[in-house]
Amino acid sequence: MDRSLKLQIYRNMILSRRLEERIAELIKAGQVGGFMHPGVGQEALQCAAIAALRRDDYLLYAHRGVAYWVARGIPLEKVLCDLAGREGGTNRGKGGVMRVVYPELGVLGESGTLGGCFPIATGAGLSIKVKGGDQAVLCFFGDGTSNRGTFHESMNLCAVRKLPVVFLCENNGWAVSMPTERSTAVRDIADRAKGYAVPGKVVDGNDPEQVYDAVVEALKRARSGEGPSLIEAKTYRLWGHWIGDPDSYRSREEVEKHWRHDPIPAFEEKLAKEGVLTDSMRSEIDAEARAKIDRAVEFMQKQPSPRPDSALEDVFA
Amino acid sequence: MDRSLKLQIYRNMILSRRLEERIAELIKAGQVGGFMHPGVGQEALQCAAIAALRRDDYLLYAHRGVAYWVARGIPLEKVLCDLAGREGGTNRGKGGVMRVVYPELGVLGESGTLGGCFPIATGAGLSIKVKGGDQAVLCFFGDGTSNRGTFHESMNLCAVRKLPVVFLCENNGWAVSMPTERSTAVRDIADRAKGYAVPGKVVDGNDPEQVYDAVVEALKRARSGEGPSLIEAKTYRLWGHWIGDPDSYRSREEVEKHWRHDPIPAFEEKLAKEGVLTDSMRSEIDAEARAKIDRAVEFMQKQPSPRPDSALEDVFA
Amino acid sequence: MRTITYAQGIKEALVEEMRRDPTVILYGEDVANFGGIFRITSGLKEEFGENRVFDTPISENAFVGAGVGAALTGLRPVVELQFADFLFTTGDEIVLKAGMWRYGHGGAYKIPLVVRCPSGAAGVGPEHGQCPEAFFMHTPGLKIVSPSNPADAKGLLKAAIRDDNPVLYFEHKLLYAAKGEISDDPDYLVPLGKAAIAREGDALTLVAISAMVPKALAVADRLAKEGHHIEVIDPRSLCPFDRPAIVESVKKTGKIVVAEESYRTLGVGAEIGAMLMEEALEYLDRPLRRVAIPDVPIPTATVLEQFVIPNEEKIYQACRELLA
Amino acid sequence: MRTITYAQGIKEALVEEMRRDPTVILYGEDVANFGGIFRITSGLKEEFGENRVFDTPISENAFVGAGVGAALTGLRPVVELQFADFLFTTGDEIVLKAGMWRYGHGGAYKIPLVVRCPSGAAGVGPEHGQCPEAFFMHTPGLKIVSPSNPADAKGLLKAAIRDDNPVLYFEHKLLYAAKGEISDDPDYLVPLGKAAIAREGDALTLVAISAMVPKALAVADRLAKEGHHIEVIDPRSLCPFDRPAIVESVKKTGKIVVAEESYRTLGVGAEIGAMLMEEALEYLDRPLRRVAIPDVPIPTATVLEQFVIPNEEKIYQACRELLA
Ligand SMILES: Cc1ncc(C[n+]2csc(CCOP(=O)(O)OP(=O)(O)O)c2C)c(N)n1
Ligand SMILES: Cc1ncc(C[n+]2csc(CCOP(=O)(O)OP(=O)(O)O)c2C)c(N)n1
Ligand SMILES: [Mg+2]
Ligand SMILES: [Mg+2]
Repeated sequence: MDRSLKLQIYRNMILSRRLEERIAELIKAGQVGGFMHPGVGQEALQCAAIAALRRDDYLLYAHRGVAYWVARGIPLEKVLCDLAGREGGTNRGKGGVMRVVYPELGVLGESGTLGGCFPIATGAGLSIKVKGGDQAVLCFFGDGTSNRGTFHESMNLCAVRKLPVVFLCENNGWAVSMPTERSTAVRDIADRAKGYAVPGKVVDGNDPEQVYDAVVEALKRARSGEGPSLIEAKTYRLWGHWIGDPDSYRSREEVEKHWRHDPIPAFEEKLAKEGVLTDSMRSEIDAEARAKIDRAVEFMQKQPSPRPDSALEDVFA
Repeated sequence: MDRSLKLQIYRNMILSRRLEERIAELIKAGQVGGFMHPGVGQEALQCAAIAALRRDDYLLYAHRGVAYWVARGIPLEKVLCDLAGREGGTNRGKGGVMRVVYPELGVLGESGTLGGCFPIATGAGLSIKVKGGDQAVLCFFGDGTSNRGTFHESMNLCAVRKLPVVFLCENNGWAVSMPTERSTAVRDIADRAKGYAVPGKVVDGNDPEQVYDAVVEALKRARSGEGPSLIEAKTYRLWGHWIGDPDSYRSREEVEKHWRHDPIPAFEEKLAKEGVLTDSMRSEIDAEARAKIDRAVEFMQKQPSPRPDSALEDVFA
Repeated sequence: MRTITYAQGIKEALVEEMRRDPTVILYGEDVANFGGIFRITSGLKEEFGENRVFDTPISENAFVGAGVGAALTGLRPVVELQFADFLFTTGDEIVLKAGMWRYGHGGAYKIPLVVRCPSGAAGVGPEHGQCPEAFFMHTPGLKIVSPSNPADAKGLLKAAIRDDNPVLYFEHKLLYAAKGEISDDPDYLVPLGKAAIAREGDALTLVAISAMVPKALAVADRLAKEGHHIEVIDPRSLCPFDRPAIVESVKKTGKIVVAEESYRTLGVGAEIGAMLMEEALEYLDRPLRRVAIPDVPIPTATVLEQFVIPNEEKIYQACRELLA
Repeated sequence: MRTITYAQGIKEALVEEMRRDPTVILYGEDVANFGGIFRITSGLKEEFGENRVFDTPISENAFVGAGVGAALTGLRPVVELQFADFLFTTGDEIVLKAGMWRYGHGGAYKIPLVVRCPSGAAGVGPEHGQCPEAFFMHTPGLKIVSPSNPADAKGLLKAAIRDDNPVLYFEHKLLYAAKGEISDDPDYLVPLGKAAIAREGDALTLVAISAMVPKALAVADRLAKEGHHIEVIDPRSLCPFDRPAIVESVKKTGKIVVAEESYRTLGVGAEIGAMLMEEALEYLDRPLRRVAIPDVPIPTATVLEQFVIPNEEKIYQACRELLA
């Protein structure tokens, strides 16, 4: 990773973190009614993985956080309008913040049922293959979601047809109140790759460089027609499952411990050591992020609600 | 395996083979209308695996052949009446030969959708565990069926809850016209066990002793609360997918080659060498099988059709 | 008599039936350690132990299908889906296995399974906000209940758990906090298949399902003030469906409005309309009115959601039209 | 004009549309090397290559869902299920993904997907013999067609492939060998949403779906000999549903019989009944009659199957009853 890439990832991590903090405030203040699964703690892997994509690749994100959209470059005000169910978002109030969509950048949208993403990603991979392109598909999903049958069917189908799909598991230790070790019978989800004879790799999800390198490698494999890969990024969900989660099912000690591995200060320290990030840059990046968010929130707040009877539109093309 | 067990398995293999030959004749002669997937070539593994069960264990068989029922001891005439849609079968004409059922021997029935068996087997395992018994569940399925999502979900659920289920894959090289190596991205389906941290074992499905030993071991593990196992028995489907299949999708050479590994003569030879089976016993066993089948066919032919309006019964308990 | 909430009614039913019958077990995602995302099952694991109350992986096919397998082999599983919409992820297990396993095997087995399905639009969009009862009402072999108040929530769930057939139990998310009176009888059961006349009247028959019932009762109040005494029928069970209750009412009133949170085409109102056309045509003096979702998925933004979900005003207008 | 079979009609539609548009692809179990278990697609892999015509593993969720993903990204996939019943194994992909992805994302994407579903009772029991159209007719976002003859089979499939929305295409197994005339126009399309008046008449309206249409026409012949000239309507599409065609006919005849291979409760006849009660109540002079499966799964033994499947005699009796 070169300097500018590192900074780009860092900027997106900061912007994502600040945006989620702001969204949490808005929700808690009752200013927007949206339903949000925060991604705090997982921004490193999300931003780094997406940084490895080409503009014409496809993206199936998971339900956790805003970093996917931030990193892919979807305007913040659009994300906020989706959250608030206003005009000016990406889905006309139809899907809320869970269904941010952006065809220009290959952002296909989200399945409300977990695991619904796998077959869709497979289909996007199929399109690429049938048309003979060299794009790829990046599909995020959680540790809990790795237990859906669609994971198995899609991994196998991608493998037998050598479809260019990178499956990226965000193993954050929990699926709502269910710890990974009780939901998932294997220590490393990456080992499931063995059932499909495809590469499976574990990386530290809080280290952007490890994630980036693994995704680059998997994308290369995909583009060259060798088929899918599975990457497991170990990370941790620092906040509750949703904004408002009582989070009563795990110990404060456990959560505290993981705050000490918050990827943002860790990456800052690293970048500082490498001379890539100075203190003043840091404050600048933070201030820039806040200013962007302020402008986006302001935009959102001025946007009207959708026309009520537009509820009847968009069923059929 | 002791002598009597070997002979029991051999007897069941012969009885199964003769019964299918007879069923094929009946179907081709238009005497019964049933829909049958013949198991010719796979009797060794089917009979040997079932021989390892206790009377109070549960069985989920697959759609291929009659050996499951023969080996489990379901009266032949019942199977034939199910095939012919007559009274005197096990399912009152409701389910045909695809849904032979026998509660007294834990034979739970069949799912018409492939892979529907896995969650049912899981549930039977759950029952055993909740009630604290030491029974086990044996669940057969094909190589093609190993690509259904229910396989993955059920393997994982059984593994995390340590349910006493033995999953036995009959890898017969084909799923209708789809060869295993094109449908299934892994060379040994048993390797999929690695995704659930459970034992996965490959055996020669045409060798009853290998199969029996593997199933005994897996059952032992199940009964002692250690959870599920996956066994892959390599075998071959010697006949078409169904009786009437043009079987145009594979070469005659391939089929011929596998006839040379037909498990019946191989087992005969072995038993003869071991002095377990003499020529006269062989003819006797064969004659016995034919006589049994004759009696069962005769019984079936005398049975009436179900009362038409009994179609309205059995929806609710 | 005590006053409890709908959520409490569900919980009491679970606790009482689990105490009564050791073969009743409860599982689903987050039901044990967390007490369920709607907090219905908190404390149950503590009382009944991890063998009978446990959390499952996110594997709806396996755990719903396992409910069928467990029911075939002597348990009475109560399975919680986090949202009723997830029934679609497990269509084979619900429709072909729970619904048809018994029939296909000639009645050899019973399937005493309950699947709890939190339903209803609540700002959560197309895949978390449906009332999909009508899909499954078309399936032979499934019983379906949709309680509208705490007493029915409890009595129907107890009856469902004791029933030897698979029951889809739809609990409307917006009713969890609703309060109502309930008897203290530990055998308080509401029989499956028996409609409630929620309010008697003779001017019009308003059939309302689940969360539409309180709205219907408010409409009935409003219309009473205007001099129209309508009858409100709450079917409670959609299978078995208490056809005579509706037919009898319409023979008296000659007018029918159906309020439901299903999609309009082939919603429950379609069956009611067809049934009346078969059995009570000569009594009908006005057209059928169906107040339902206008055949669009459920949008997320409140203003859109409220446009498509039946509300008091829409029900009122439909009744007024027929009473004119 | 040529005479072809229904199976040929399907095949010709596939071949013509694949020649016309390179984004049309075809896949499913055994469709490529074997030519499909009903032998509809033989030779297609040879003509269009393994990239566009291929066999899939037994993974209905993945390959149906992949159809949605491929449709979102610029292909027009035609996916074959071996039996329509398997739609239930892929409920999420069909109902929530194909049906609602577009809506949930505010219309950002089109989903030009066709799922071919061989339907109908044919001695194959509860999980291989259903006509499950009505389940999906309740789903917003899905188009549904059920051709009854070779010309419609071809014209509707061509129109479905060119449509920008997901279409469930139900092909009745017992119709594959049926013969009929067809135009040679390579753009012979049957528009989705337009019913056919299969036979004109004014004594009674008989709506018949899929394999019921030939039976209905035979009944019409028989009744004509008895002096009753009934109208037979074949909706062809169930979504969009040509409501005016039925309403207009009933305004003329005053009598309606619906013959279908769905389960009776909430079968297509329910929607027709309710619609008529809304829109044509004053024209109805006799009750609705629904000839459908009496809410039981489909049994396997012929004698049982024939007891529950509507046949000519049952349709005839229902008509006679209304004509009496
Ligand atoms: C099929 C399905 N089952 C359950 C849910 C409800 N649900 C939403 S998020 C979630 C937990 C997901 O866990 P994981 O995949 O680990 O992702 P994480 O939330 O940890 O990011 C659950 C159970 C759902 N949306 N879809
Ligand atoms: C979900 C589902 N998909 C497809 C089918 C149709 N089908 C029946 S048997 C079969 C092949 C099964 O292959 P395999 O599992 O290898 O078993 P084998 O037939 O070889 O014994 C297929 C595709 C089905 N019954 N269910
Ligand atoms: Mg997680
Ligand atoms: Mg096979």
